Amino acid sequence: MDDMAFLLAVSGLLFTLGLVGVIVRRNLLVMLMFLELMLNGVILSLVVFSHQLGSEAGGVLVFLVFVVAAAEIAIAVPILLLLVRLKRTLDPGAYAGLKG
Amino acid sequence: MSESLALNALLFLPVLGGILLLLVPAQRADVIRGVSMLVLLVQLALAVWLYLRFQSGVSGLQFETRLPWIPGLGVHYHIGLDGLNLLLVLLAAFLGPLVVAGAVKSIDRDVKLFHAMVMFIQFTMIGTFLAQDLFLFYVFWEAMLIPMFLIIGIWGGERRIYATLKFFLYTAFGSILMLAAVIYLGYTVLGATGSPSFAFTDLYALELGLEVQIWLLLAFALSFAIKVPMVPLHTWLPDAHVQAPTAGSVILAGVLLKMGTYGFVKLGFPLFPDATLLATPFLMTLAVISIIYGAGLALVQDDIKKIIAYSSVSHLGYVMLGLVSYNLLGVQGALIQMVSHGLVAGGLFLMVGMIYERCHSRDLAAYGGLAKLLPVYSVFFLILTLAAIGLPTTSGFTGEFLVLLGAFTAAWPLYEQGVGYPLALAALAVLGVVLGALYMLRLARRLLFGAVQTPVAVVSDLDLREKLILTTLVAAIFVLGLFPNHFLQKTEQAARDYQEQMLYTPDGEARR
Amino acid sequence: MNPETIEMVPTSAPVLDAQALFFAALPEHLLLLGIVVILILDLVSSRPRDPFVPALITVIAAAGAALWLHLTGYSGTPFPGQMSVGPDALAAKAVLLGLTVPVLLLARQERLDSQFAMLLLGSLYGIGLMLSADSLLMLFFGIELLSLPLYALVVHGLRRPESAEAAMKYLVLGGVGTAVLLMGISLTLGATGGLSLDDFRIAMAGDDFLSRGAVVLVVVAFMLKAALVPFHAWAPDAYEGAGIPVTAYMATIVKGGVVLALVHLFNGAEAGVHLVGLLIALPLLSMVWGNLVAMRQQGFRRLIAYSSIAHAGYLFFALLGVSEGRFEAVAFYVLVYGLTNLLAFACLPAGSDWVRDRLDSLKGLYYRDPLAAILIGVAMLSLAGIPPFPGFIAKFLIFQNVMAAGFVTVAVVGLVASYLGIYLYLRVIQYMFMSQKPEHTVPSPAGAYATTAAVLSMAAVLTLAIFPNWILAWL
Amino acid sequence: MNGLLTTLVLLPLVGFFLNGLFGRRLGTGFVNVVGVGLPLAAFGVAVWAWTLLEAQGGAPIIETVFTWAVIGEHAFEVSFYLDRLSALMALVVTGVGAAIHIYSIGYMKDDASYARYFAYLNLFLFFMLLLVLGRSLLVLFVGWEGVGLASYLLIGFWFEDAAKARAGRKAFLTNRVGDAGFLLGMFLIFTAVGTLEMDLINQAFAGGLVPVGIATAAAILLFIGATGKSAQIPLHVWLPDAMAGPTPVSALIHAATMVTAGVYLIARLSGVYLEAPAASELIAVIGVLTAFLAATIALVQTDIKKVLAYSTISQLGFMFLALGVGAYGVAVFHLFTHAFFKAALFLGAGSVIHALGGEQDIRRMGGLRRRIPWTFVTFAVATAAIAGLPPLAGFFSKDAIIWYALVSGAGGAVWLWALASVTALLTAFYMFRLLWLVFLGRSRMEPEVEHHVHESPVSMTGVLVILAVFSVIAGWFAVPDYLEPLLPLPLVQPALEHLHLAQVLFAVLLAGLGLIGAAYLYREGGWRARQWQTRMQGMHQLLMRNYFVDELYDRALQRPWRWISDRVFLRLGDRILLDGSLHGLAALARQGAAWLGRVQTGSLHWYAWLTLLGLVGVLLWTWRHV
Repeated sequence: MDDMAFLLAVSGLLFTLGLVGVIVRRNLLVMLMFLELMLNGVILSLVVFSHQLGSEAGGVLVFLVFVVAAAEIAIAVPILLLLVRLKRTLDPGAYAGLKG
Repeated sequence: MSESLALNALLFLPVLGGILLLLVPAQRADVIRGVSMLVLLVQLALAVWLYLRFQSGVSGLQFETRLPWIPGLGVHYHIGLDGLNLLLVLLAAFLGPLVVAGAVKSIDRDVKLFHAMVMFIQFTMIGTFLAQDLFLFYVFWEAMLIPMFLIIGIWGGERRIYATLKFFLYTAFGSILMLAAVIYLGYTVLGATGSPSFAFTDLYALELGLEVQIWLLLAFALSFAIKVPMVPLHTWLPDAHVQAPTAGSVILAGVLLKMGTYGFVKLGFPLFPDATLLATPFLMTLAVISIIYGAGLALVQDDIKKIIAYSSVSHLGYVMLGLVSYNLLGVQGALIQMVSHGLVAGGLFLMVGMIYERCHSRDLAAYGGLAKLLPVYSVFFLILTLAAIGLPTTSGFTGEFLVLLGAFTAAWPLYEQGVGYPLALAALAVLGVVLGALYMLRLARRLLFGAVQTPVAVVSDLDLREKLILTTLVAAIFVLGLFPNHFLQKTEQAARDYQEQMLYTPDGEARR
Repeated sequence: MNPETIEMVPTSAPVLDAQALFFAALPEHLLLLGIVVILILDLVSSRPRDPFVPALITVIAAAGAALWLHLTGYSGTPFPGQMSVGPDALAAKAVLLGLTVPVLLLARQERLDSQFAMLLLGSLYGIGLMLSADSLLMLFFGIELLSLPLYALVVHGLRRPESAEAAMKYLVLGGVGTAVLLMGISLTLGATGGLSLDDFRIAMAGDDFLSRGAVVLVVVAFMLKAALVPFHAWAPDAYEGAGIPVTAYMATIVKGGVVLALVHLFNGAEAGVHLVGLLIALPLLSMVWGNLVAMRQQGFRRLIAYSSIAHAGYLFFALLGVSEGRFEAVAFYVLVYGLTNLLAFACLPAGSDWVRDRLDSLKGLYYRDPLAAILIGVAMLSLAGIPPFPGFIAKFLIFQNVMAAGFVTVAVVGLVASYLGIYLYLRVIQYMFMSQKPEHTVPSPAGAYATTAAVLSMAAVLTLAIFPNWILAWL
Repeated sequence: MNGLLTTLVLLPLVGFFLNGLFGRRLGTGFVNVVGVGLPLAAFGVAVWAWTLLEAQGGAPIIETVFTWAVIGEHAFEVSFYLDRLSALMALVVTGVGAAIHIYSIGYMKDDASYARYFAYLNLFLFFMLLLVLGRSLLVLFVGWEGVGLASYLLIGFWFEDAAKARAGRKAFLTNRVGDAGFLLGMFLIFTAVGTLEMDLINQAFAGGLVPVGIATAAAILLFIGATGKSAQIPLHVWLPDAMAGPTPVSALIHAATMVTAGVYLIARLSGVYLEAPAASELIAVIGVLTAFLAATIALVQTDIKKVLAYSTISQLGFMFLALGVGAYGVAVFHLFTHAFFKAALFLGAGSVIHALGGEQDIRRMGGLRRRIPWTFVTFAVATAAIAGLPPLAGFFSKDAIIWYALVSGAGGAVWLWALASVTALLTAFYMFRLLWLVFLGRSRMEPEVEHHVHESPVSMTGVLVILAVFSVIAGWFAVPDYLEPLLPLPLVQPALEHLHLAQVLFAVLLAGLGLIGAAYLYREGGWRARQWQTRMQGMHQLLMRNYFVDELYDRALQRPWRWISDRVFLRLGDRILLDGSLHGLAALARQGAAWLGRVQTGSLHWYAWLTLLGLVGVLLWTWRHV
């Protein structure tokens, strides 16, 4: 079962990597990609578990996640376009008008 | 039956009045005043009638009403009269019309809102006194803050925002802890009897452990002591009094402070008798400190309102002293002293307001020799001063004399058992009489006597309205001073029961 | 037809029960119907038409359906293992959908186009799913369905450049939340081998590495959605960036829905010791944090945002321990809290979005528009938990639950923390009543729809104040 | 007959209300009729009541008016009690009172607030009667405080002068200190015997059931009250200042009646004091010291009224000496005689001041005996009486006191006798000094004052004559024997029985010495006196300034209390500690809000960091021990 553990570790790694990426990167698009990376980590773990347990629930969820991820991007992109139209940059640091 | 109806009417009349006021257009000030006056007079009439119908020598509630309000929580709408709240309800109802009458000149803007607030506060104060269900009590207790907050904040002096926020936050802090205690009690009753209830009677019946009692007493006492106020929780009072409009000060000193002492005698002490007996030395000390501390501070003030505010601290110290004597004389004296202070301090604030309306100054240094200029005013002021000093034949004497006698008689046996401090404290309290005379006579001297001097050239003496207000007050003061017996008979049984509750367990053996 | 008969049908049967499917999800169906109708109206007409009426009818119908089903004591399992409906779920739906009515009125006052209506109804659909979810899968689906339209709603209309910024922040952090939730779900799968809520509750009881992680991650995700410190960062900005109706919607219905969903998720299960620590610490932190920071806000929406962070703290307190009356407490709180917030929003003086938001524009409001000032005052006092307003009873219920669960000290500390909140509400009242009466008193009445919303909410608030028992008994 | 005492008490009260409410409007005539008529009527009633009392052989008349309060088993009743003692007091009060009312008509003729004056005077009379006729300590206390109030009002009668108003306040406060003692004593007695009716108290104590400790404590506490009212050391400071009031007031309140209330109290409660020898001893000591020191001060005073004031204190000291040695009857006797001659003296002084248009400094008088003969004669008689020249009133009463100070079985002692005798000498001396400086010798008045000097109207001189007559004959009533059944005289130490005659002669001798001494020092313009004065400057200062007691009290009590109130209570307590900590907390909250607010930087990255930190923290917490 050690490869199971290994895969789980990888998924955890992906997840963390994604989170860190969201934090460190200074480009909104890249940040969104890292967000997807987190989801991929989750998906990997789901796959592992469902394979381990032989249950299809995980599988279903995987596909659901795909859908949701797609939807998120679908909403995210227009928002990014709006932002770019406002300030011509994708650096989130530039968008700190709301604070306090 | 009809009495209990009357009692509900008495409680809800101000609400009705408020609704009536909504219908009156805001610019018809005279109509608004008239309506409020009428409503409050009817209320007073009801209060007097109920007072007369009230049977002395009967324990427990009279004219009771008990309806379920929030059954899920075991909360009832439960009101009734007993010896403890009888006089206070009467006092509140008595001062109401005087407040409205006194505000005719001083309140000239937003008259409608003001009178609505007076109605509101009248409702909440009387509700607090009448409530026999802890939840209901808390609701009234806390709701009272709202109108007072607005009264001080809207019609107050230059630093009114600071004062009113201080008042609200100070008091609310106490109430928050009390709320914790209330919740705990309700939940304890649930544990004990299986059904939730906040009825005072059920709470009295609880057999709480000493430690629990101490914690709960702390929570209640904090909130009540802030309201009284007892040193060192008094600093909101001078600010509130000084900044509040006359009417506000009158309500504050006249009735509102009594809610604290009433809370102690009705709830704080009887709910947690063992803890209270344990804390009695502490409470006595605080009471005496309040007496002396307040007297001292009143001596060094130059703002007339501050002087009277601090004198309240001192006078309510006597009330507390009487309450913790657990002695018929002392408790009865305390009950009388509450009313007396309501009349005297209320009257003094009214008079300060009257002179303020004329001269727009509260600074003692600006005045002098009013006795020459305003003889009638001075006579009334002198009478109130003497009542505050506790001169015999005034209500102040009745209260202080009985309280001190009670404290002394309660302390003496202890002294003979070799416990000296209660006696010492009682003696100190007696010395407070001297200090009281010190600052009040200073006030009278600086204000009324000496060379004639006022901030403005021409000052007119009291008009008919003011004379009427003060005459009623002074009459009440003398009635209470010369013929207190009638009142004492009404309250005696309640005082006895309180004493019983404090000194003996339900099954009759002595505590401590 | 009478749903009583449906109850006879053995719901455990694996066969798909059409009737149950129809009745159990009736509110959701109605919402869906509404969306479709508005969509069609939009298609058939050339010029943009006002979707207010259909939207309102939809919401009222959905709320009515939920209420009706609840009153008939309906409960059914249309989709075994995934979806089941109980009285609590229906009551919660009724409350939340009912709260939506004033929101719609507010939106109509601002500008209400068909996108807005559809997005709103869509996210309501998500709430519906959350509340009747029987598996984590469905729960996740519901939450996403709730959140995705919100991102769009925040930016919708784009009144200010900040709107986009707000949406972006909300989206990214919300996305993180989604990921965390999913991780938690997947760990649950790993720990218990199933995705049903019962499995999750098993995990709650479990004490191993995986189940602890699973439970905590899921709870954290919910905390993020409900904006609890330290997962609150998105809330103030998103609230400020969004238009007033959206802010109102987020502050009241979304928050309430999330918390109710969590209650639904926990339902009866005892929080393990490791979880209790968090359920004590973070809510307390939120109360203090929210109340303190709200004191120094100059914008009304930001103030509400922080106060809502504090209120999220009170709500999460209810999750401590297991006691019946927990759902009632939370539902009542959500209802009261929502009503009072909506009341306040509805009474804000008219004007440009930016002006309305500034607290200064409230100065001397009493002298311009007494009614509005008084209503806002009532709302503020109720939020502060001052009797006789219902906010007090709600607070009372919550803390009673905490004490009943045996956390006496925690309750006391919580009450003291709630004390910190009083000042910020008083400050609003002080602005309206006690600041100088401005010379030029321009009467700026809020519009008819807003007034309607205000009156509705006020009536409800008063009813709750005088006869709280009606609601409590019904819940 | 029932209701008699009540009428007696209420008559002056009616006068007070009528004058106070309508006097200003209805004018002098009305004021005179009411303000003087009612006291006279009261005097008549008093006489009537007295005859009734005597008719039933002195058996006390008790009259219950109403019940003030009933608390538990204790009933506080308002009832009047007339026995020979209170009857005597009532007669003195109403009699002298009425006389002084008549005198006031002339004296206050052209005062702006004539009605107010008579209203106050009637009020005083009412409370004084309440005091002497009250059966229970409570009623007595009501009167006690009431007369204090009246004296406060009358001392500050001319309140535009801040100094006068302050004098009134001082009197009230000093009395309050005494009253505190009074109250405590009353409470103690109440706890001990459970009643406040004084006759019952006396019985209870006489029964000897009450432990001596309590008796002593109660006795001393009540005596403290008495020192306040009767201006004994250490609470004597207010009386000299009280001379700020109109002179008839000084005569009535601060010489004849109110100040003797303390004496009456102790005589009334003799039952208690008989059980408390220690307390009695204290009283005797205080009394004799007061008598002596006051007399020494009187030696050097230059204000005619101040001299009389100190002599009053001194005479009261004599009375307390008598009380201390158990000769209650004798004390009352001296009270009785003193009422007349001291009233005569004060009114005479008033007449002089009246004649000189307000001049009070005896250094600017002299040679008045021809100008105002009536005043002179009466004044001289009264002087002789107080000095104790036989056969005038003072001779009998004071001699009896000195005698008992020596021989009383209840604490008589040689040193008491010696000091008392010296005081008697001093008394004679300073009184004749006064007489000399005012009436004899050469005139030292300013010319225009001298020009206006005139004898007072009959309404004043008439009263003077009456009082002078009584100053002569008052001593011939054997008051002690009259009161014997009530206030038994102490038994005389048999060893000293035979000295009585010698003592009498000695006393007369002392009086004569005083007379001669004064004459010697003050004739020929009094250069010898001035010589002495320069020789003993320090001593003179000490006496002039009343042994610096006022300064002492000011420094030791008043200022420290103000200082504590201001610095400790107000500045430290309220402002720094309480409000300070309050504002501190508020500032803390504000500061915390600022800090927490700064967290919300608006940067998405930072928000994500926050989330991450939270997440990590939560997970660590959860997994802290698996």
